Amino acid sequence: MREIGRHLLWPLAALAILLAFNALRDPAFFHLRLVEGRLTGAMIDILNQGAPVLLLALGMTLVIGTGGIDLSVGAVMAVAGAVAADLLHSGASTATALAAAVGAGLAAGLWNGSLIALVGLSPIVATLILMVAGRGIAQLVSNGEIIDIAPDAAILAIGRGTVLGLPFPVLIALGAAAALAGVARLTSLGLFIECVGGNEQASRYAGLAVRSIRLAAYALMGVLAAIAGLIDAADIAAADANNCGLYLELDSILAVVIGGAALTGGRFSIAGSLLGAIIIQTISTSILRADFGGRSVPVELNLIIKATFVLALCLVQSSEWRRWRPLRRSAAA
Amino acid sequence: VFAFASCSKKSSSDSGSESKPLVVGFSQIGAESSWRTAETKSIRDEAKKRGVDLRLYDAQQKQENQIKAINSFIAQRVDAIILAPVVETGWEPVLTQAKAAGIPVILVDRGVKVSDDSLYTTLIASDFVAEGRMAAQWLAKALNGAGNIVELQGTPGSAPASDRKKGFEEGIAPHAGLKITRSQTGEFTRAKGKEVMEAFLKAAPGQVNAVYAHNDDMALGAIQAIEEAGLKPGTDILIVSIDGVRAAFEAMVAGKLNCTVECNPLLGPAAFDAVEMVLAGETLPKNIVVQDRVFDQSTAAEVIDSREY
Amino acid sequence: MRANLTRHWPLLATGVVLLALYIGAAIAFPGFRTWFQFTRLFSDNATLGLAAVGMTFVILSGGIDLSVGAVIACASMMLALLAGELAWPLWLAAPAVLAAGAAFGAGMGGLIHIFRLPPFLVTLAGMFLARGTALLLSPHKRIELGSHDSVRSLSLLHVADFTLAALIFLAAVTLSALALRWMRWGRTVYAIGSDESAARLMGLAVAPTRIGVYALSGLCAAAGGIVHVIGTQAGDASIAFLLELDAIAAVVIGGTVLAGGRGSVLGTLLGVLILAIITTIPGYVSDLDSWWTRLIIGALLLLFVSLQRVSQHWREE
Amino acid sequence: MADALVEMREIVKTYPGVVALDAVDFTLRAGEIHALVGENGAGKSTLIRILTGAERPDRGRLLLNGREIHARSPAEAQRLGVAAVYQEINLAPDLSIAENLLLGREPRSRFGWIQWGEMRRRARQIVRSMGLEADVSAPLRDCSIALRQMIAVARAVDQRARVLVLDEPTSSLDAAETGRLFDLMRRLRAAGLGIVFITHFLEQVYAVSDRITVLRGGRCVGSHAARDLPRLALVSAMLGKAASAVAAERASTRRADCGGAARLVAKRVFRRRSIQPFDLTLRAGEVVGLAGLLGSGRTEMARLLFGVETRDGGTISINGAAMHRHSPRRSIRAGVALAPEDRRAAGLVPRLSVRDNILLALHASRGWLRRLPRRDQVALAEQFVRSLSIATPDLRRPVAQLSGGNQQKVILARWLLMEPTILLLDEPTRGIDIGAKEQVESLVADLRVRGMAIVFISGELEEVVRVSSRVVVLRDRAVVGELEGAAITAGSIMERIAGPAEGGGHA
Ligand SMILES: Nc1ncnc2c1ncn2[C@@H]1O[C@H](COP(=O)(O)OP(=O)(O)OP(=O)(O)O)[C@@H](O)[C@H]1O
Ligand SMILES: Nc1ncnc2c1ncn2[C@@H]1O[C@H](COP(=O)(O)OP(=O)(O)OP(=O)(O)O)[C@@H](O)[C@H]1O
Ligand SMILES: [Mg+2]
Ligand SMILES: [Mg+2]
Repeated sequence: MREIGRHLLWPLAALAILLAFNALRDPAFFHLRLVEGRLTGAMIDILNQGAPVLLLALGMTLVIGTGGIDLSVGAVMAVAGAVAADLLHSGASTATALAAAVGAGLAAGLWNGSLIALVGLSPIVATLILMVAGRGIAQLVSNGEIIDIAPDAAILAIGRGTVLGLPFPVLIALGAAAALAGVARLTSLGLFIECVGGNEQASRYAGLAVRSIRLAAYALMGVLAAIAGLIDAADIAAADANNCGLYLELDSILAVVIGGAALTGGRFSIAGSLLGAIIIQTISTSILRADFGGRSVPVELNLIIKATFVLALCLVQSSEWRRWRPLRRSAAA
Repeated sequence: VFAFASCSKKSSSDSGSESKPLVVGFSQIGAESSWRTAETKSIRDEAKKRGVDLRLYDAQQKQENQIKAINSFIAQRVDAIILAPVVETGWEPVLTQAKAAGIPVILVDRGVKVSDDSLYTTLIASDFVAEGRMAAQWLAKALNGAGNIVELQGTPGSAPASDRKKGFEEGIAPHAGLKITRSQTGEFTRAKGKEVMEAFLKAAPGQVNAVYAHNDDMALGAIQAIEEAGLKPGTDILIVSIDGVRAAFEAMVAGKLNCTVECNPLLGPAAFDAVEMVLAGETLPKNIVVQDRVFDQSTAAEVIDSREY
Repeated sequence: MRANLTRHWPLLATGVVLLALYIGAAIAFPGFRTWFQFTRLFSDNATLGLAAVGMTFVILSGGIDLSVGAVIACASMMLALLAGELAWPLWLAAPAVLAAGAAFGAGMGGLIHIFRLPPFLVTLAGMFLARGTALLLSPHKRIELGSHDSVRSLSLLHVADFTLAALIFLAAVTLSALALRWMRWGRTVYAIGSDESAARLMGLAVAPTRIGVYALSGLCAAAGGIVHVIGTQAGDASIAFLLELDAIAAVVIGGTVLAGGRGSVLGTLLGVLILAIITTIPGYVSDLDSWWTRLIIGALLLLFVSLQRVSQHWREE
Repeated sequence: MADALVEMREIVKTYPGVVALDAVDFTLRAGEIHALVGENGAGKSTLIRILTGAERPDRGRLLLNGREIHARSPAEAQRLGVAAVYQEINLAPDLSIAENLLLGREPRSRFGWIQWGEMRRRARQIVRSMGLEADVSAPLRDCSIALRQMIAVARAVDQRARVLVLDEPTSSLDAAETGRLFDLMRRLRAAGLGIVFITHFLEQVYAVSDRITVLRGGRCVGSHAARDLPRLALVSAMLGKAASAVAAERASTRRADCGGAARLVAKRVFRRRSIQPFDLTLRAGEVVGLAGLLGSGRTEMARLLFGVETRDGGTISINGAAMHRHSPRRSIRAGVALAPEDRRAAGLVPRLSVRDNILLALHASRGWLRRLPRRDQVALAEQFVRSLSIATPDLRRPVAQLSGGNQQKVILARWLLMEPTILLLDEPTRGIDIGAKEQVESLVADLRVRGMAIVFISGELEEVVRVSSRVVVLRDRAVVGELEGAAITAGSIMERIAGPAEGGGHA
């Protein structure tokens, strides 16, 4: 655990720098106000906006931990949203709609997992299939239209409700993170996932149920993606099959990597991914909020800043970089 | 040895006399918005009505896919091609092929830039600049010529986004009191529209008088952002957008949206009229402009039931 | 001979399934049989193909390059800027863009090699950088060449119905296949992908090879961007979004192993053609809702990779 | 010294938490074979990795022919005339044998194209000159570990270097191949090369080397001419204590009767292209040695018994239960354990800690929900680290950072703590030092007495003779004979391995 702690040092420092920058630019950045029983403020916004990516990053952490990857998460979000909205539209109860959406996510995850663990396709190709087809399925379900979720549906609470002033999406995301971290710590699941990602053959020899572990990771990813999809749909009160979760797969992968996981599998950190997701959302939000002399910053800078930031972060973390510095110093001496 | 293409023989455009149905290829951009879906539906329905065998390819916003689709239409010798081009340039090679194969091409909803305008038969489209101008004129009147406006742009670089921006700027130019204080892309989607609007409201609380959104979806997103900020959309902040989809009318009836400028996606009948005319050997005007109207809350309730999309 | 057959089985299997797919499509859809459609399979997918060729090298070396789509877009913008707005002649602008692409790739390769950063991460950052740069190059996110006659005439050029793009793609495949099989550099790529630390301990030139591989990928992507500009007479910052995923899929379908060390460019050619056929087929199917395009592509992809998998399994037995 | 080919002076190398080398001096002369010996983790591999430029020392000087060099990479060292075979075979498994032999030095035409025909011809020549038989265009991954090791040696030798470093080259070779390798080393010595030779086999040390340098705990504890250093003195130098207790009570155990209950029964089990149908019965309290040449099918047999690979036919029952859909998981549940021969590929999870690697099988058998409390984990792991004397600074260290022999011990620990009823050991003593080897051997004897059924595979015939109560001999992937009790001698096993007709006379 001490090693993990050290791992989090740099991402934490990065987040601190980002927040400090924002606080300097905008003194009210850290202010939290209670408006109509709802906490508002930039920090809450970041968590609220970042909730879907955060959920995806959690699942992606496990999937990447097994040495895999899931490109279909955005599409799965869309499917889940579409399923829920469609059912609500045809008069189903909220509970049914929610269950069906999560079930759809689970099914998608199991589908991916089976293709990878049982059929033996490579994760990139297997999930690419669902990435392409998934949006098609979502459109099929929603008949190609943006389905409005009736304004009185309880489902909207997922997107907008609050508990003790905290927005519901934030609670869901942080709750999921805490639950996952707990499971990883208190059971052997985390270890198993790291084993499968670290050396599949050795895991098999040691008697691990490699296939089931893979399957479980993708299934959980599917469920989390579905929840993220529900949050997204509830947030805009509509299921938008075409745009829901678009490109979020990249952000979630990035979050996991910032959090210090090895993309080749075998090492991951839930807390790290959590931080990674928050960092990514903070960058986006900072750019949206920042304005220089009345002009807003072009969004495309978002990409460049994100990239530079991530690269710099990983560079200072790399052992080679640390090795280089004394070398240069001794060369100067 | 290089040679320029002289690909195919004359296509059989005499199919009208036989019992075999017309085969028409439709290269559609994608399904990114309700408007686009309505357009696709209109063309499919019309094809079904007229007994046309339609080949529909959804290009997922990619020009390379659209070109792929047109090439496959050429290879299977369809009788005509309908193209909704995602961008304006780069169509010359593929349209040259179509022309050489003797297949007429009807453009819908935006134009193309080609050096030889015989490469397509006709363009059926709305005037995006005019739409932007109409939105500006309505807003200028509603605001009495003074106020801070934030703009939610469409996808950067797309023709509707740049034309609607241009038209709107032209429209407010005479009114010195009207200022666009912020302008960001919401990428034509509801979620982005909401996110950007939230940021706008946070950055300058209480200073936004009106929102101009390049399409209805973004406006609907912005409405939610406004509501969540504790303001009343349509009252505290005026909202005007373009497209005129059904959801926009519902929002107007609910008093949350002030005005939408119609951009009619129901191009099916016009497109197939054009196909039949050109196959019958008639000449068509190069440009068929679709008439668009402005709707606001005063008319919304009456019209809403007649909206098809 | 027998041994050779088993060794090249993945390639053969891919070839056989490709053939089956083509014949199937040709039987179902008369238009598919035409020479015209055959040549379009190459022309319409030349950009993807070029990216996939570069990607083959990267994957063979055990890495991955997620930046290619963005580099294609950025290269197209740069070329349009240089040749269009700055009116450079094409023979000057195109090499400049190629060099920039290669340099960008080499930079990423350098970071990956020297600082031992994961390729996935570096090239993901590279993707954001290149895409961001492409978007910043013009406020309209798109630069049209206008009446650039040399580009226009290039775009209309054909040899036996193959467009210039297709020819460039095929040339790249040929050259790459030669380099991988007959050059020490190519063999070193395989060795690195097979076991990097072993390659180092064997005394092979790991650093230049590794960096060279990413440079080559950047170069191929830039070539893809150039081909795109020639085809469409415009640079566009939003093209080729997530094209890297298609490129990776083509490489993997072509039998190259993602872990590195095994595979071939010829396989990649087959992989690209398979994707090409799969994505063309929806254009032949009557009256379907637009989402069927995606569903058909997904289903065909699944069918195909499963077939391939089954054939591999069958050989192992 | 005029004839010092390599001089290493005051070499210091530290890893986090470990001083791998502490001011080590090492001198290699031209025309000598210089054995480097020491316990697991003594620093042998580290020293030679520094010599070959694979690793940079923290301090110290390296002189080649009296000139100081700063090789920063193996490539540079190779140019300077230092060739090496590393402990973990470092070749490219996906490339062909020919390429692995010649990569970096391929014959090329004037334009730089590789000449494949010439390359294969030369590779065939090299392979033949080593007395091997192999299709040089076959990919290396299809070769057995032994063949790979020989190919690695061939590659190094063929570089015509002045200094040749061999880190445990014989760890998976059988007697004949080892002999061939020694002939080759002697020839090279005659040609004036300096050879560094690392091994844990003392006979081998005395068979070929001229000088012996002993490392202990990262320090050089002496360098002597081989004939001046008696065996016992060498052992006590390595272990750092008077080694009189080395003589053990081995032979006595074999006499004990071995007619316990049948634990594992295999009938007509086979797998196409890897092993012919064989029968095998394992009883409680016996050690069955598998003997055979390289590639004779011993590993394959163990893998089939464990269920790593699906058999094409035959039946296996374990402790009375028939194994229908066989898999390692089921085997483990039935009480079987397999310590695999290829520790890097099939044994270790390199990034995980020593503790997790030791406990992996236990965790797996308990399932994900029933996690062992942390305190028990530490206690168990510590117990085995102590009892097998695994040299590691702490339990949290990633296992990849241990020395090769200690990694092997980690895998042994993993299976021993499972307390299986049937233990399959595939080359369990590969690369571990003599002290530990004694330990393993006596451990096996111990477990046998406690009623475990054990399969013991080893390339070292004497070892098989020492520990087994029954020996099954394999040749060309088929069982060709069985020996029991007093009939087990190195000679009789060799006969079975060699003689084609003799197997039939049995039974
Ligand atoms: N990469 C590394 N990181 C950390 N520690 C290491 C690393 N490599 C080796 N060590 C440590 O250095 C010490 C010496 O290891 P070395 O591999 O040289 O031993 P050895 O004498 O070759 O042993 P063996 O006979 O088991 O091969 C060991 O304690 C080992 O744990
Ligand atoms: N995974 C594998 N793939 C292909 N061939 C294999 C594999 N494992 C073993 N073989 C081949 O099967 C034959 C039997 O090998 P096996 O490893 O069982 O022999 P062995 O008696 O244990 O010898 P060794 O000392 O090499 O371990 C060898 O020729 C080897 O090349
Ligand atoms: Mg060693
Ligand atoms: Mg073996």
